[in-house]
Amino acid sequence: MSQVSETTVDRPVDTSHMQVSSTNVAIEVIGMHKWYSDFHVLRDINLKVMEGERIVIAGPSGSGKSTLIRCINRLEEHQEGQIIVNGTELTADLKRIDEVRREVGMVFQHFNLFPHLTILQNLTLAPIWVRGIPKAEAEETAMHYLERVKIPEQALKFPGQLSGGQQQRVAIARSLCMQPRIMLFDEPTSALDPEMVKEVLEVMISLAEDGMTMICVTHEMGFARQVANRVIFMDQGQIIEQNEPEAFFSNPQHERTKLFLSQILH
Amino acid sequence: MQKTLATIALAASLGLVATTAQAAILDDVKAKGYLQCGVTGGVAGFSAPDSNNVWTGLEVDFCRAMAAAIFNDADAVRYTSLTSQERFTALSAGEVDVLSRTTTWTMSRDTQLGISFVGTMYYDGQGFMVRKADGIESALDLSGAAICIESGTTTELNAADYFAANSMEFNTVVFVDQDEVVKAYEDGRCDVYTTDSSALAAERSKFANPADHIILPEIISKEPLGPVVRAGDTTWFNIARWTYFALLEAEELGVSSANVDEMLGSDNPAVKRLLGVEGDFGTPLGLTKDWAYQIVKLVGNYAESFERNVGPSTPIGLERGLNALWKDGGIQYAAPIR
Amino acid sequence: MTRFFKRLLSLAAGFACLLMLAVAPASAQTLDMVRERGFLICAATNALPGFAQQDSQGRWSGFDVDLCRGIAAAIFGDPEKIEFRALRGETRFASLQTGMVDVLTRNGPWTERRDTLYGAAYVGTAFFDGQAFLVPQSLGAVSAFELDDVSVCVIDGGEELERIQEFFFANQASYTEVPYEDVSDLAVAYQAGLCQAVSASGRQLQAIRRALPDPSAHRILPERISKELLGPVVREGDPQWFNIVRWTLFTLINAEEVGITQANVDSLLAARTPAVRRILGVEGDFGTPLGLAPSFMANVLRAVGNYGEMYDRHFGPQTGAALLRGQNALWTNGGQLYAPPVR
Amino acid sequence: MTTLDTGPAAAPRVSFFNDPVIRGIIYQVVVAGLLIAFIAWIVGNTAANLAAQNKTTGFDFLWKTAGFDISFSLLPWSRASFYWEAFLVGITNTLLVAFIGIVLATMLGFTIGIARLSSNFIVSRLATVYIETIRNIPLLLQLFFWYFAVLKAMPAVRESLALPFDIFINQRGLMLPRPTPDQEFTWVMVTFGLAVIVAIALSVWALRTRTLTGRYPRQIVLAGKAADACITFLIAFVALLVLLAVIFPISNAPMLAAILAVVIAALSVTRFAALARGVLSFVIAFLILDTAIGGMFSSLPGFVTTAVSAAVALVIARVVYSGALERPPSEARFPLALMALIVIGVPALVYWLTDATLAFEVPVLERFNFRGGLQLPPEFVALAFGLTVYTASFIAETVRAGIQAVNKGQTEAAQSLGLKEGDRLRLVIVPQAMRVIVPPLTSQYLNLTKNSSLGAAIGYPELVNVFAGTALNQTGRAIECIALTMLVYLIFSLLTSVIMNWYNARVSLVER
Amino acid sequence: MTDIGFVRADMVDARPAPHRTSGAVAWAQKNLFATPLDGVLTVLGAIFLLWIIPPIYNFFIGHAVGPAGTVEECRMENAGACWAYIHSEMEFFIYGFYDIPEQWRPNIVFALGAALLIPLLMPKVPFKRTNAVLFLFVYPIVSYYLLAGGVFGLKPMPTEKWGGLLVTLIISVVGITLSFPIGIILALGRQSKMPVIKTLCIGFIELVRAVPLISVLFMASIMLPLFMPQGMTIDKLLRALVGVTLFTSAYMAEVVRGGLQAIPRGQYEAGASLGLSYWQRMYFIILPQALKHVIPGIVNSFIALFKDTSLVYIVGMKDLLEAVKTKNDTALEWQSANTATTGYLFAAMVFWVFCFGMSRYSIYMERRLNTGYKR
Repeated sequence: MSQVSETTVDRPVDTSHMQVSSTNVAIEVIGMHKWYSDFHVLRDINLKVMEGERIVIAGPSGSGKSTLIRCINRLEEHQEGQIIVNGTELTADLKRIDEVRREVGMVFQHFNLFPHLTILQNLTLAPIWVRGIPKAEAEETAMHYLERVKIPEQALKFPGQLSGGQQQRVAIARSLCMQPRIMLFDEPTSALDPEMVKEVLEVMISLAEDGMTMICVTHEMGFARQVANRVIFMDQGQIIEQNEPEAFFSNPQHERTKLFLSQILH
Repeated sequence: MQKTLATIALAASLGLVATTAQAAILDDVKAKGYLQCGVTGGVAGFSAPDSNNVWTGLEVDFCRAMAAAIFNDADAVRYTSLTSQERFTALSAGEVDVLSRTTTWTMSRDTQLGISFVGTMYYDGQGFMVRKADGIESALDLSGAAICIESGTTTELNAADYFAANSMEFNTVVFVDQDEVVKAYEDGRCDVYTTDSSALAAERSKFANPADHIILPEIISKEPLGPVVRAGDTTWFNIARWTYFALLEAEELGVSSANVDEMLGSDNPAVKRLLGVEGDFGTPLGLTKDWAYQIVKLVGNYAESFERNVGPSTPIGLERGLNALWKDGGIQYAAPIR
Repeated sequence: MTRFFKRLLSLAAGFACLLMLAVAPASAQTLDMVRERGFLICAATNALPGFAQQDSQGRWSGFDVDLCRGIAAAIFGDPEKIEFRALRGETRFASLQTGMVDVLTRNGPWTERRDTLYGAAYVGTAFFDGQAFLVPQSLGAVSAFELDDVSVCVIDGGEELERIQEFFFANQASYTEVPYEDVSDLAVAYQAGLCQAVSASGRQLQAIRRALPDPSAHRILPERISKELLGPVVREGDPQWFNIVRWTLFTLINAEEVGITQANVDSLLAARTPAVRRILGVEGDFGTPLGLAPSFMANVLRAVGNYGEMYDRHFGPQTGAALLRGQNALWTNGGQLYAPPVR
Repeated sequence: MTTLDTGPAAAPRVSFFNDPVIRGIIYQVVVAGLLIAFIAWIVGNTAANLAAQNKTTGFDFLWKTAGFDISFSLLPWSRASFYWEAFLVGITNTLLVAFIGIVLATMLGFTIGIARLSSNFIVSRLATVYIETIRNIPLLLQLFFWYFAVLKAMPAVRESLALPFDIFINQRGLMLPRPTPDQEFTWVMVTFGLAVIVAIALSVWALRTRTLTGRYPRQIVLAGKAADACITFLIAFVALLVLLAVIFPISNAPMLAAILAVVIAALSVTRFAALARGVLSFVIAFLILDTAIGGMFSSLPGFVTTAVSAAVALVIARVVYSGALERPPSEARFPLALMALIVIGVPALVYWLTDATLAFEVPVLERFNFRGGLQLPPEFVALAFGLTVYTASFIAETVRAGIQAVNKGQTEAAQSLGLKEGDRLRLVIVPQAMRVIVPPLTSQYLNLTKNSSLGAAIGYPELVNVFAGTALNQTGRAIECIALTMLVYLIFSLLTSVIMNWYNARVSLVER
Repeated sequence: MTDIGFVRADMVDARPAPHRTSGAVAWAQKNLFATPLDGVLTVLGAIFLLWIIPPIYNFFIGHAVGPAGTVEECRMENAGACWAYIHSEMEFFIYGFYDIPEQWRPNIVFALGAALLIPLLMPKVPFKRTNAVLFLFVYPIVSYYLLAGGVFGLKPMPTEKWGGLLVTLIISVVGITLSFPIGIILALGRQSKMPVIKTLCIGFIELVRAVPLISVLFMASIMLPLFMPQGMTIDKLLRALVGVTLFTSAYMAEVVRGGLQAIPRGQYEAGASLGLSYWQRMYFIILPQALKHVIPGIVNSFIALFKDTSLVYIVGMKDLLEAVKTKNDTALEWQSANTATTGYLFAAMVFWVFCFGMSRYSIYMERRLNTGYKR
C-alpha cells in the first residue's frame, strides 16, 4: 500500500501570486483512453491545465494516477484521444515527443538519479547534451538550483552517498535545470522516511510559490490543501471528481471520494 | 550411522587405489595377478581391440608372452591404450609394467627418459602413403604437400629431417591420436600420411578402398620398434628381453605352439634348454623353469605371431623382410638360451 | 591491491612447490668413479689376436681394445686413458662386480645364464660370431655347403661336434671328425695337415689363420653354423653406465651407416644432413643426459673411427685374418649390424 | 558438528584449549604442518621416482634443438629452432586464437545478447535458441563437430571454393591474399597511424568544445558537412556501380554511376538529405539482400528473389528515410564522416602521392596445395570459430543480464529529461550496463583463453599441444613442461585480475 | 476556471482495446511489426528460418535413416542422419566395453539412481533426510560394488571396461556431490580469520581457477603417478574424479563466497548472539540463506562440470563423447558421409538434454524458493 500521510509545512505558505492568472492552456487531455494490452487503464480522461496551475491527483493505488502523468510525458503511449502539451499534440513522432519532454520535467517515486555520475553531472547532463548549453553556464545553473533545494555542498558527491530526501531534492533540481514549463511529480515522497518527506515538500512548495505549473500525484493531503488549486480524484482509471482543495476535502460529492477520504483521513 | 557409512565409503574409494609396498616390478605384477601392458589405441596387426575389447596384434602377443612366462596364463594381461604423448610418462610413472607400443628405439629416449628398450620386435622404417589419384611416384615429389603426423613421435622428427635435408617445403598437421591422423588424411586434410611403413600397411587395410592409396618406395628412416620397460629393474628388464629372445629362439629351433609338446621329447639340447627340460633358466629371472615352454605353448613363436597378425595372409600383408631370422636373410637374432 | 599481492604470493608459493619437483638428482656411480680415477679399466676374457693382443712394448691393440678406447674417448675425449686387462675364467664377472673393472669388452658369448645370473648386463652385440670353417684355398670351396668328404678338426666334447654332425647330416654330406681337446691343438693339427678343415668359432679361426705361415692360402668360409654374440658387458644396476657403453657401440655402427669416418669427421661438422649433425653433436645434445660432453660421439669417431674402420683394421685382408664382414656387415649390406637411431 | 573440545572440563578459568586465539593458532599450526608434510611427501616421492628411473631433470632442454615441425606459427620456426622458441610459438598461437576469438565472440555475443532483448519475437527467439543450444553442449564436442564433420564437407584442394578477391576455401583451410607492402607503403602506414591520432584528437577537441560551449566548433561542422557529402558520394558510387553491373551491363557504367552519385551527394547537403539516404539505403539493401537470398535459395527463380529483396529493401529505405527526417541538423551531430574520411582518405592520398604499391600475394594452387598468400589452417579456423560461437553464447547472457540490471527508471529519467536515444544509451545506459557486464565479460575472456587449450584435441598447435604435448614428449620432461605451461596460464589469470581490480576500483559506485 | 468542480456521474465501463480484430493479428502487430524496423527484422528472420529449417528437418527426419535402417541406406546420395548407426552402437555408447551379459548391473545402478534422485528433486515428496542419506552414502557404495563386482560372486569389472554414458554420469554425479561440500569448505576457509587457512584456500582456489581443466587432467594423468610412492597406482576413473572434483570445487567455492558475501552482517551477529558455535551458525543460519542466493551459480557450475566430463578422455576414460568418437573413427561397417556427424549430434543431444534439464530445474527451484536474486 502506498503511504498516506498528512505532513504539513510549519510555515505560512505564500499563496499571493499562486492565483492562476494565465489563460494559456498548458496541458489539455481530451477523451483519452489507454490500455495495457487488454486492460483498460485510463478511460475517457478529460483534463485541462492552465499555466501556473497546481494540480494534485489522488486516488487508491491502481487507479491510473501515475499512468496518467506518464502519458503526459509520453513515457506511456495512449491509444485513443488527444494529449496536447504546450500546444503540441503527442503522437508517435519522436521529434515532437522530444520537444515536449524538454518542456516537461518529471520527478519519480524512486528518484532515478544516475548513480554513475556525480550530483553536478546529473544536473548538467541534459542541459549540455539536449539544450547545448555551455558547460560552465550549465554548472552555474545547476549550482543555482542546488542552492534552491538547499544542498549545494553535495555537488561533487555521488547519488549513493546521499539520503533519500536529498536524492529526491537533487532529482527535482535536475528537472529544474532544464527550465521546464511544467513539472510532473509521480509520488515524490512515498519512498521517503517521514522526516525526509518534509524537506522535499518544502522544495515543492517553494516551486509552487514561484508559479510553476505542476501536476502532482501524491498522498500528501496536507500539501494538497496548502498548495493545490485543484485536486483530482481518480479511481478505476477515470477521473471521479475534481474540485478546489477546500471544497474537495470538506465536501466530497461522489461516494468513492467520500470512502477514500474517510479511509485516509481517519 | 553416518560415521559407519562414511567409513565404508572411504573403504570403497580406497578400493580404487591399489597400493603395494616398494618392491620389484615382478613382485608387484605377481601380487596384482596380471600384467599391465601399454599399447596403442589401435594399429591393426600390432595392437588393436576388437569390438569385445579383446586385444590382438604382434605387440599384444609380446605382452601375452610375458604374461605366459610369469603366470602361465597368456590372458593375465590388462591393456592400457596410450597415445604417443602419454606413453613414456605412463611407463615411468608405473602405470603400465611394460610398454609394447610401436615405440621407436632412439638414443634420447634410451638415455633420457629413464626407460630401457628391450629389443627390436619389428624392424621398421618410415614411409609415406599418398592417394593414387595424385600421381606421385617418389617421396621427392612431395614438396609443398600437407602431411598428417602423429605428435610426439620420431615420425614427426624424421619427416622434418627428410624435408629439410632435401630442401623441400611441407606443412605438417599434427594430432595427438593416431585415429585422428588417419581420419584427417582420409578426409583430405593432408596429401600424405606418414608413419612407420608397417603401420601404413595396417591403416591402409582399414580404408574403405585400400587400392586408392599407395605407399611410396622411399623409407626415410630406420625405426626399430620394440617393447620398453622402466630402467633400473634389471630382473624385469631381463624377463622382457628374454621373452623376446625366447620367441625368436623358438622359431629358430622350429618349436611352435603346435608342436611344443612333442618337442619336449626332442634330443636337441638347445630345444631342451628352451623348454626347460634341461637346466633351469627360469629361476634367475624369478620365473619357473618352463617359462619359455609356456610362452610358446600359449602364444607361439615369433613366426606364428607374425603370420597371425601382420603376415602376408592377413589384410595387412607384411613380408618378413628384415624381420626374418638372421639365418633366413633378416636381422632378427636372439642370444641363445644356455 | 594488497589482496591481490597476497593472492600473488600464495600462488607463487604454490608454484615454487611445483618447481621444486623439477630438480632431482640422478645417480651416476660408475661414471663418477671412472672420472675420479682418471682412466677406464677394460677387460676382455683373454688375449686373442685381432681382439686384444699386446705388442712388444706391452701396448694393447685389437678390436676389443679399440672399443675400450672408444669408450674412454667418449668419457675423457682421450682414447689413451685406459687400462686394458685380459682376465681369465669366471673371475671376470667378480672383477666387474667389485668394480675392479668398468667394462668387459669381450665376454664369453651372450647367453641367458650370463645375462641373468651374474649381475652383469650385456649392452649389445659388437661382434656376431658362430662356428665356421677354415679351409685351404686349395680345397676350392667358397661355401660351407660345398664341403663334402672332408676331414674336420674340431674341439671334442663341446657342442661344436654336434653342430658339425647336424650340419653335414642336413647337407647330406660326408666328413671325418678329427677331435682335439684344446683350441691350440687345432691350429697345430691343421697346419700339420692332419685335417682338411678346421671348425671353430670365427674369432678363433681368424686367430689361427693369422698365425699360419701363408694366411692367404687359407679361407674362412662365410657360413656360421651356430650363433654366438659377443659384446661389452657392464654391471647391473647402473643404467647410465649401461647407456654410455651401449651408445658408444651404437655410435660406431651409426657412423658407418651415415658415412662418418675418422678421416672425415672434422670436415663433416659442416654437414647438412641432420643425422650426421646429431652424431657429431652439432645439433641437439645427446651427451649431457649421459653425463658426457655433447660431442662425445665425435670424440669416439676421432679416436677409433667407425665400426667398419675398426673391423678392417683388425680383421681386414691386410691383417691376415681376412675375416669377411658377413653377419657383421651393416643391415643395409645384408649383415646383422643395426643400431637404433641417434635422435 | 562440534568443535574439538578436548580441554579438561574441570578447569576453572577459560581452558587453554578453549581460548579462541590459542585454538586458532593450534588449528593453523596443524594445518600448516599437514600441508608441509604432504608437500614433503610428494617431493620426496617424486625425487625417489625420478632417481629410480634415472630421469634427467631441469630446464636445460629449453636450449636444445627441437627438431620437429610446427604447422602454424607466427614466429619464424624451423626444425632447427630451440625448445624455448617452441614455447614462445605455443604462447603466441594461444594468444592469437584467443585474441581473434575474443574480438569475434564479443561482437557476436553483444549482438545476440541485444537480440535476445529485442521486442521482435522472431529475433529474440532465434537468439534464445542459439544461446540455449550452444551453452548446453560441451565445447570439445563442438570443436570435434566443426573440425571433423565440417572439414569433411569442405571441398578438396583441387575443387576449392573460390570466393571473390582470390579467397579460397577448402579442406586445407582458408586461403587469403597476403598484402606485401613495398618500401613506400611504410609512409602510408605511418600516415594512417597519424591520421588515427589526428582523428582522435579532433574528436576529443570537438567533444570538449561541444561540452564547454554547447556546440561543435564551426570549422568542424563545415568540414563535417563536406566529409558527409564526400563519404556519401563514395558509398553511392560503389553501390551504384555494383547495381549497374548487376542490372544492366552497360559500357560506361562508371560514368553513369559517378553522375548519379554526384546527384545523391548533392542532395545529401540540401534539405532532401533524407531522400538521398533513403535511396542509397535502398540500393545497398537491395544488393545485399539479392545476393544473400539468391545464394540461400538457389532453387528460386531470379525474379522472385529480386522482388522479395526489392520489397524488403523498400521497407528498409522507408525506415532509414523516416529516421533521417528526424536526424538533428548537422551542427548538432558528431562529425563521424569527417573522422572516417581523415582515417581513410589521408592515407589514401599519401598512397597516391608517394606512388606506393600494395601488392597482394595471391594463393596459387600448386601440385598439392595452395602456395603463398595467407593460409589459415582448418584447425585454426575451427578452433577460432568454435571458441567464438561457444563463448558468444555466454557473453550474450552476460550482456543481457547487464542491460537488464540497469533499472528501467534510468531510461525513463533520461527520457523525461529529453535525452535522445543515442545520448541516452551513450551517457546513461551503457556506462551503467558496462559496470555490470565487464567483470563477467573479462572472466569469459579468460575462459576463452583457457578453453583454447582444447585446440590440442583438433591439432591446433597452441601452448598445451606444442609444449605440454609435443615438447614434453620429445624431451620427456613432464614436470618442467607442465609447470611452464601452467605458469603461463597463471600469468594470464593474474594479469586479468590486476586489470579487473583496477577497473573495479575505477567504476565501483560510491555508496553510503 | 469554470469547470473546476467536476463529479463523474456515469462510470465508464472497461471496453476492449481498439484495432483488435483477433488475438493473432494484435500479437503479430505487437511482437513482429511494431515498427517498420521490426517488420524488416521479422521478414529477414523469416527468410533465415525458411532457409535453415528445411535442410535441418530433412537431415534429422525427412531424409534420415531410421533406427531400423541399413548402412546402404545411409550411404545413399542425399541421405540424412544415420540413426541406424546410433541404434546399432547404442550399447557401446551407454556402457562402453562393459561385458554384455553383465549390463544388467549398470542398468540397476541407473534405475536405483533415478529412483533415489527423482524424489529427492521433487519438493513435495517426504522423507527427504532418509532419501538424501540413502542417495549420498548408501547408493555410491552399492553402485560401486555392483559395477566393479568382485564380491558376492559378481564378475569383476575393471574400470577400464566402463565407458560411455555410464562414465559420464558417474563422473558428473560423484563430481557434483563431492565438489559441493568441498567448495563450501573452501569458501568458508577463504572467509576465515586464520591467515594460514585463508591463504591456503585462496592459493588453491586461484591456482585451480587460473589453469585450464585440460592441464589439471593432464597432470592427473601424467604427473600424479610421479607424486605417489613407487608401485602405488591410481585408477584412471579415480584420477578423473579427483581432477574434475577439485577443479569444480574451486569454482564452487567462488560461487558460495558470492552467496556468503550477500548475507548481511546482522545475520552473523544474530547467530552469534544466540550463542551458536561457528559451525552451528554456518549450518543453521548462514549457509541456507547464502546457498539459496546462489542457486543459479551453483547449477551453472554443475552444468559446466557435466560438460567438462567430456575432457576425461585425457586420462584415458571413454566417456560418452569419446565412445562416440571411437565408433565414428573405427566402426568401418558403418562408414558413410553422415555417420560421424550423426554420432556427434547424438552425443550433443544427450549432453544437451542433461544440461538443459539442470538449468530448467534450477530456474524452477529458484522460482520456488523465490529468492528474487538474479545474477
